[in-house]
Amino acid sequence: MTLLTLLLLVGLAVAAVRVRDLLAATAILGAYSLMMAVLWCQMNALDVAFTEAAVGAGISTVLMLSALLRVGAKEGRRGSHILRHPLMTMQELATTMRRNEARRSAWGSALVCLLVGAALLYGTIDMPRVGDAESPANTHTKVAEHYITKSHDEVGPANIVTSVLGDYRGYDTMGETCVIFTAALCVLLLLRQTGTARRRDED
Amino acid sequence: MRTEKSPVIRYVALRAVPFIQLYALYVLGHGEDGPGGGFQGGVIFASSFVLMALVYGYGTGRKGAPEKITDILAPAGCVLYAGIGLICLLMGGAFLEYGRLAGEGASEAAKHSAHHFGLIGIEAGVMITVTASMITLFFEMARDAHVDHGQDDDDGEDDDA
Amino acid sequence: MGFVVAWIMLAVLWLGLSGFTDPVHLVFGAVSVTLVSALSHRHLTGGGSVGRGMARLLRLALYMPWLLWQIAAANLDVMLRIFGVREIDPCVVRFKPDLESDFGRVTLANSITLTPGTVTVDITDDGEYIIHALTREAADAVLTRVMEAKARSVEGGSDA
Amino acid sequence: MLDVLSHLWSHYHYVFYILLMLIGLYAVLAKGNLVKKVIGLNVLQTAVFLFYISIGRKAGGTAPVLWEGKPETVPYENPLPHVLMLTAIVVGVSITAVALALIIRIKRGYGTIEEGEILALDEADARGES
Amino acid sequence: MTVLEIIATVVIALGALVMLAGAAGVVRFPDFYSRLHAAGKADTLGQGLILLGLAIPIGLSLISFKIALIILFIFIFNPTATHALARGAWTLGLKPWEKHQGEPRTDDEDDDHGEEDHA
Amino acid sequence: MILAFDLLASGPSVSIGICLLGVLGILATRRMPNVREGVSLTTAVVNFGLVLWMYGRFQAGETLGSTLLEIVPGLEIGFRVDALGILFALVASGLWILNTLYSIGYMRAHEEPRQTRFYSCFAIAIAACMGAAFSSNLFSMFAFYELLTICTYPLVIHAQTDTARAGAKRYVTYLLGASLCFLLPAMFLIWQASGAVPSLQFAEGGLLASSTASGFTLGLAFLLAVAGLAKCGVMPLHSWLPAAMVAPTPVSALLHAVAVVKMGVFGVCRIVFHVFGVDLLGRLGVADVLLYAACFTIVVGSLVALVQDNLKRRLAYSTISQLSYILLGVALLAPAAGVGGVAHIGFHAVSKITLFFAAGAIYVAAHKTKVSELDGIGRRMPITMAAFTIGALSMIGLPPTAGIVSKWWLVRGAVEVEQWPVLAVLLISTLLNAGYFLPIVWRAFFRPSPEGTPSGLKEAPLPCVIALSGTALLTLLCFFYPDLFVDLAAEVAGYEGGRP
Amino acid sequence: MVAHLPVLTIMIPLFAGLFMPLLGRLNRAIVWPLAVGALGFATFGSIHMLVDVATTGEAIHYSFGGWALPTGIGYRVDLLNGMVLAMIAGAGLLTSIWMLRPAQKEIPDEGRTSYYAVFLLCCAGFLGITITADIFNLYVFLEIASITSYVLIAMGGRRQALYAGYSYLIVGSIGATFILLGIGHLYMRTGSLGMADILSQFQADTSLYTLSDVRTAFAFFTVGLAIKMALFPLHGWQPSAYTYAPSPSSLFIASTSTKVSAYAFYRICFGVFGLAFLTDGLPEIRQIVLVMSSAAIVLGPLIAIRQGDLKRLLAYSSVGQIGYIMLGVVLLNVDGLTGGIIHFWNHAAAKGSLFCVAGALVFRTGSSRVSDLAGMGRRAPWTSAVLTVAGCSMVGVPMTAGFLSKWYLAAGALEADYVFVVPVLIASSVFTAIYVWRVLQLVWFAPKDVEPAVTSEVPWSMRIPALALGAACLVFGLTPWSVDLARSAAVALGVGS
Amino acid sequence: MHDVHLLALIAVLIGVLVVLPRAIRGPTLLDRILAVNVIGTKTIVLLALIGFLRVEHTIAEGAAADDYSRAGFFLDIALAYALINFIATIAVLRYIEIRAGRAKAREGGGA
Repeated sequence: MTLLTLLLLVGLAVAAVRVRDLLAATAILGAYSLMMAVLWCQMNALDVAFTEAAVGAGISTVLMLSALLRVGAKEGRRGSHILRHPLMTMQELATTMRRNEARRSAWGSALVCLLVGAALLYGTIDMPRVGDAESPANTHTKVAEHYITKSHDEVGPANIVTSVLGDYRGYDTMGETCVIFTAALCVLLLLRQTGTARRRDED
Repeated sequence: MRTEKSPVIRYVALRAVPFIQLYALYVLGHGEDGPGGGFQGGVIFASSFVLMALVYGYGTGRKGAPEKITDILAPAGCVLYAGIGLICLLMGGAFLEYGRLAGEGASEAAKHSAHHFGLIGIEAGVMITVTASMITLFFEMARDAHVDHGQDDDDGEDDDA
Repeated sequence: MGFVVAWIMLAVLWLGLSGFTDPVHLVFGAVSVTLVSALSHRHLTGGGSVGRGMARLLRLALYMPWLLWQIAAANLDVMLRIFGVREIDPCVVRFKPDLESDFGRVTLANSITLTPGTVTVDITDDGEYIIHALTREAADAVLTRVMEAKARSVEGGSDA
Repeated sequence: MLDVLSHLWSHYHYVFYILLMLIGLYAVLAKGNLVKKVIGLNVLQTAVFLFYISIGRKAGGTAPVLWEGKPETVPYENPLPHVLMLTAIVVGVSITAVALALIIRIKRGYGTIEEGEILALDEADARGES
Repeated sequence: MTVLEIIATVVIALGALVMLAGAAGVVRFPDFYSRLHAAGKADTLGQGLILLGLAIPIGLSLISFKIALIILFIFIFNPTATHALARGAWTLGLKPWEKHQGEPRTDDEDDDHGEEDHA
Repeated sequence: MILAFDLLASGPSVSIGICLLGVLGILATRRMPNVREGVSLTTAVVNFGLVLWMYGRFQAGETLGSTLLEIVPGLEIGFRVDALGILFALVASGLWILNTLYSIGYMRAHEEPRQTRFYSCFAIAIAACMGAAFSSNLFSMFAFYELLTICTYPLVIHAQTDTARAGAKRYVTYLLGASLCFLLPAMFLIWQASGAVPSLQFAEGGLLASSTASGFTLGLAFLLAVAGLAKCGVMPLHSWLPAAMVAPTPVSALLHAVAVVKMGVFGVCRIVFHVFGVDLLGRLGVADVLLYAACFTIVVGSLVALVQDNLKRRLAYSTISQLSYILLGVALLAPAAGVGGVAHIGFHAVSKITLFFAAGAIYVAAHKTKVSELDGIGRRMPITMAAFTIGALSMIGLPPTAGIVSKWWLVRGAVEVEQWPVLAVLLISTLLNAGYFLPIVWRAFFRPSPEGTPSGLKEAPLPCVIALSGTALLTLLCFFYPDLFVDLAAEVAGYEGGRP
Repeated sequence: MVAHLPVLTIMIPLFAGLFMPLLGRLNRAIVWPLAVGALGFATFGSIHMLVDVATTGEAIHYSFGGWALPTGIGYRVDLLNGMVLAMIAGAGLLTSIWMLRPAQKEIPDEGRTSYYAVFLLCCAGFLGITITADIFNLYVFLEIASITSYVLIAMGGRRQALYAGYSYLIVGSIGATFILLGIGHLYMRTGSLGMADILSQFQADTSLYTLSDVRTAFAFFTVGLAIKMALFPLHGWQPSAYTYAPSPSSLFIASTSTKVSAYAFYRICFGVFGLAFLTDGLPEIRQIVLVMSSAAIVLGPLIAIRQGDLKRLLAYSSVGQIGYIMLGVVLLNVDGLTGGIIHFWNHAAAKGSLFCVAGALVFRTGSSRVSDLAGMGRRAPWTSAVLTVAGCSMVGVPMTAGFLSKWYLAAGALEADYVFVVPVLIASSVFTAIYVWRVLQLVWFAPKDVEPAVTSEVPWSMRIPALALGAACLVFGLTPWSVDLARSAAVALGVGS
Repeated sequence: MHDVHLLALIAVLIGVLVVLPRAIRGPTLLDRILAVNVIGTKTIVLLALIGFLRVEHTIAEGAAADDYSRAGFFLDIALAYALINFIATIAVLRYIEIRAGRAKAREGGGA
């Protein structure tokens, strides 16, 4: 069951990445988020599912759509240039590499991805199985165990996630709130402008 | 953005808005008993305004959540959160030590309810910030997108065909 | 008045959702319901008279079983077509129902959409319905205006 | 070989998170469209969420909401990864929002959101200045 | 199994069947509008049935109230969404396929031009 | 930060302080040229007086010096007065007076721009010299050595023409590059090799005398250090010197006679005597490399000088070759040769400054820069050319001038250690020196002036003349009373034998 | 209240950042004093804590909500991060003073309040990264700092700034995701997020070091942080970001941001994985970082030589400078670490002053072309003097701060038998000397006929911070206390001498 | 009931799987959005089913057989999905409409 969901997720992820119409890609990304949330539910991570649904499928999609309206929704066929950066010092190289850039960036990225994937796969060798209740993460007496056994007496709420979120790790949550406020502030700074700033942009 | 023409969508969306808002508050209020909390509630609450803007146009949507108010509320939520932390600190405890809200040397039960109120307070803070921020994010993103059909503005989709 | 009605409706909804009856939750619920009612009771009642709204809901409840039956029956038809037992022959028809309120229009449009075989594609500014039907029969069924009549009865008069 | 396969099978959550992560990473690195990169970034981040949630799994567990009358054999899931991922999701949406705002400005400034074209314009600028 | 559970089983099975049929329709039908038929309502009905099937054995409780609420929402939102989709297609100028017009549009891979054709 | 205010202990710091005060004074009075130059001159005189006073105390056997500030343990700015230091300080501060005097005349005559910058950099340069001279450890010396490079750069680039910029570029590239690439790592190696508690303190008999580091490391350190001291102009790191000839003549004098190149050879002496120690170098055998380089430089430098037509360039190559006498003396590792080498610091300074003053005076008065244009000039500028002749004789090593004294000590040293090839080199170079100096004198005095020489041509401005006669006089005096330098040099080189 | 200094030091700038949009709405004039005041307090707080730690010799601990550490989140101030805190807060304070005028010029009016707020949040983020004792909290503050940095950079007037900010965002997010992965792997293995707790688990059982997930965790931390700190092959985002950012942003970000990430790497190495991981657990990682940092040290300044834009030149030089800091970790002995640690301060002071000068150039001419520096010495002697001192410090001229770091690094390198590092350091000094000299020559010895583009000295509000930073270059180079602090910090990290 | 719910869940998942190619291949934008919408609505049911399955699992482990309250958590989420999915669909379509309107306007202006 979980496996089926995971397969679906991979399918949707591929779709979101491959589809050239960005509007559709965004919509698919929304579906991907929903499916992800289903997976969270399967894994009993209710709060995460809730958030993922509200954010991934809701706000994130709407924001992306709004942005798409302003930037156009077609993806070009040219490649990326992120991987060019180590050589960016040599302008000449850059110009020669302009040819076949899509294919080159595809191969380069694939290589990087393979490297990262290999590293991560290597990392799984000694990992505890998924669902192992005896894994270190699940048995740490001062962390996971503490939250489960003591949160009711120490904090109160039935939802342990809320206790941890709001109290044990309340400071993280404050940081998180600041992050979202920061994002709003940053977007304000970037987008709420009068004519002068806009004209400067268009020069 | 001009108003949606189809009465079906208009009608349904309009009736849905209060339900969404109430649901958001429900999510906030029951974050302690089940999934949910300030963040989820905030996002859902904000999405009701998004829906309004989508269906009734940018201006109408913004009227429901005016710039002035969201601009103030967004930091206010954070300030509420951090303020609770500071109050704990001023009461002699550590930052965010809700138990101290009951005062020094309070009984266990009092501390317990202090924790409870602390949690509600910060969840409310989170919700306020998230709602206001999400509304801000959406309306700022959508600002120029919502011009009338007829107008061919420069921000639009370029000749990418 | 609208505020009170909205408040009551939302309060019922809240109690149904929440299920907690301890003071903290109730107080929070009251606050929430009040807040939402204050913010958007107009959305809920649409500015119309409260009494008619109630009546409409009641009539809608009566209308539902019929609609459900329609849906079930027509679904079978579409399923058969999906699996290729029967042919499909899509077409577009237009008609202009004689409805006075948005409520009625919405009821009709959604009913049409829910009934398999037909989808309300558009409602033009002057109230003309454009309907896409999967089969000629379905289109004809819409054009017989049985549903329109039902919708009108649910509507029970204009908004104004 | 069999070892490897059985290992992969027993850790298939992890295999899938790696797969998703690579899809996202590939999109970020290889796609020239700025919005597509953001989409890739989202996929990348959710893949990491999957990893975290998998860490906290307990076979046959139940959601970490306290439950009176819970049978002894049903453990609560580890709540900590959930908490962490809530934070990470928020961070993710914030980054998405800022990225989109930047893209909107870039489009306004350059008239395009394709990386190749932007760089070409930059280079033209640089030539014009020198 | 109690009687209620048997009824529930039947209802859920029906719902699942309807949903599967709807999914098949989305794949099999030749054009957007007809797919909309399959998706829009087979799904609505199927979902309604499955949810109903879930609620039946429980009887009246908060859970079934929530299920009812969800069903209600589905029955309001789904047709509206379907209508919105249809309307979107109509506004874009997507022409419905008609039986006598000839072959349905082929699923051409090159979707870059897909949309301009309708615009 | 430890600041010692005991005047006795902090004599060297005060000396530097005076120079820096002078800089401030010069900057403050930049709108009043006369006052500014007065300040400049006063500073020079006061500073020289202080150095003399310190010399007196030193001779009386007192130890002067202090640690000015300790950056980290082992790296400190500290001073101490010793024989080598006081010798260099005497040369530098003494000649600075004359050089300042000369500059006043020269700069005024030329109506040069940016004179304030000129004088302040001049003063900083001398402060750097003082600092380096009295440094009690390698780090301080290095610091002041760098400071000197940096503050003379504005002097070299003074004209800010393209040639000046190119010359200055070469100047700074060579000096800064060499010290960064070689001296700094050398210093670092020395620090590491100096023992369990790393130190850079100079010591009689050598800081590294008891080092346990490997021979390779020490040898490498020595070679790097010598290469790093590119100011000493040994080939192949010499080409900055002719390039820096674009500077105004007082600067050239400063570079060649007083400060810069002397700082280089002074550094080599420090390295040889007080860092490595003669014994250790003898064991290592790396000094031979320096010896050969010096021999090579002496001969080749002279040969190149022979074909130069530009007077200042000819003098520059002469400097290159003459400096190598000093290195030669040091590298022979024989006490007597060491005396010759170290004493030559002083003797060469007075002689070479005379020559430069003369060249500058000719330029000021006659606007002539080429050797071939000097026909008959001796008759018009007799004092200048007389001084020039004295300087030239000293360079060649003929009595009654200073040059012969040091050369004599060198020869003695070479004989002592039986380095016959060195003797040959000395002989050849003497001949070559004669070959490129005497024709100038001959031209000046015994060839008729070319047609069309302006009849008004006479001596340079008075300050110039005073300065150059002063230095010429000093050159002569040093022949008759060489003890001042020779005694100090003997103390440095550890020479205990009798006098010639 | 002193007991609460750790949290107040972070919270006051954060609070100021939160309040600023509210107060700025009432009165725009209050914005600047508020920023200066908040950062002044942070500076005071961090220095107070540093002095405290240095005199008592014990780290300050603070736990939030009164929860013991692995259960809750905590702060920890020791010598090393006390130094970094003081550096960030000090740089923030000076930047906030400095930016009064440039912000008026470069940031559009209606966005300025928000700009200040974002700036303060960025400071708070950096401070939070540095002080925290919880790895996930580190991530959260890293993101606050990153998001704000992206925008601070993108606020540059030219469109290139937007793209630079965007590239940084993408690359930085990948880096942050990698860090998150690293945290996840660690959490999986140890079940804890408290740094001290994880460290004690590793110390209790060093066989953990051989596990593949622990190694992967370290690898991802390394790559993620290397991206954030722009270590050599991963520095691609940096030059454009520094070049096109508005001057106040580039001043602050250049003097702190990469170093905060470098500090995070120190903390991960010594405070989370433990020293033994580097010496015994996975010694190969040292080789890799050694190669990366050596390459950075040589290539950064080498590339900088060719740049025609002052800010870009400085950016490439930063690439090299971060290599010095990372070298300290590689060498793993007291001398090397001392060199690395004092370089946090030294580089902040030198790069800060240089960016002050670049900012002054932009302030006066509107662009940052190196050629516009010609003749600045005559018209703006103070600024030029700062440039000279800071340039010398970059080169490593004795008596300036830069010299000491190099000296100790070289000593450490010899001690660790990485002899080739010494020529690497020398080569880098030479390359640095070349570009610094090129700049200085233009400033002081421009050809006569060049009319200086910088017509006059900058206002005092810009001059004082620049002079303070320039003076810091000298003070750090002349006084032993910064080295003493760094050495104590290095010893406290537990490396053998 | 557990098996019935599980089978239903698998059926719904297969339904999603069947629709997936539409999302990937289109051919038109609207087809994709349709597919996405279908997936979204199916998710609601999926969630409800998962909730019930979870509860039934704990019942099998010995929990009280009538304690379905924990399914309510899942239903809460499902309800949120219903709302969010609706908003998202409306949003997509509104934007398509705006885009089409712009394209039309441009054509009109251009011609």
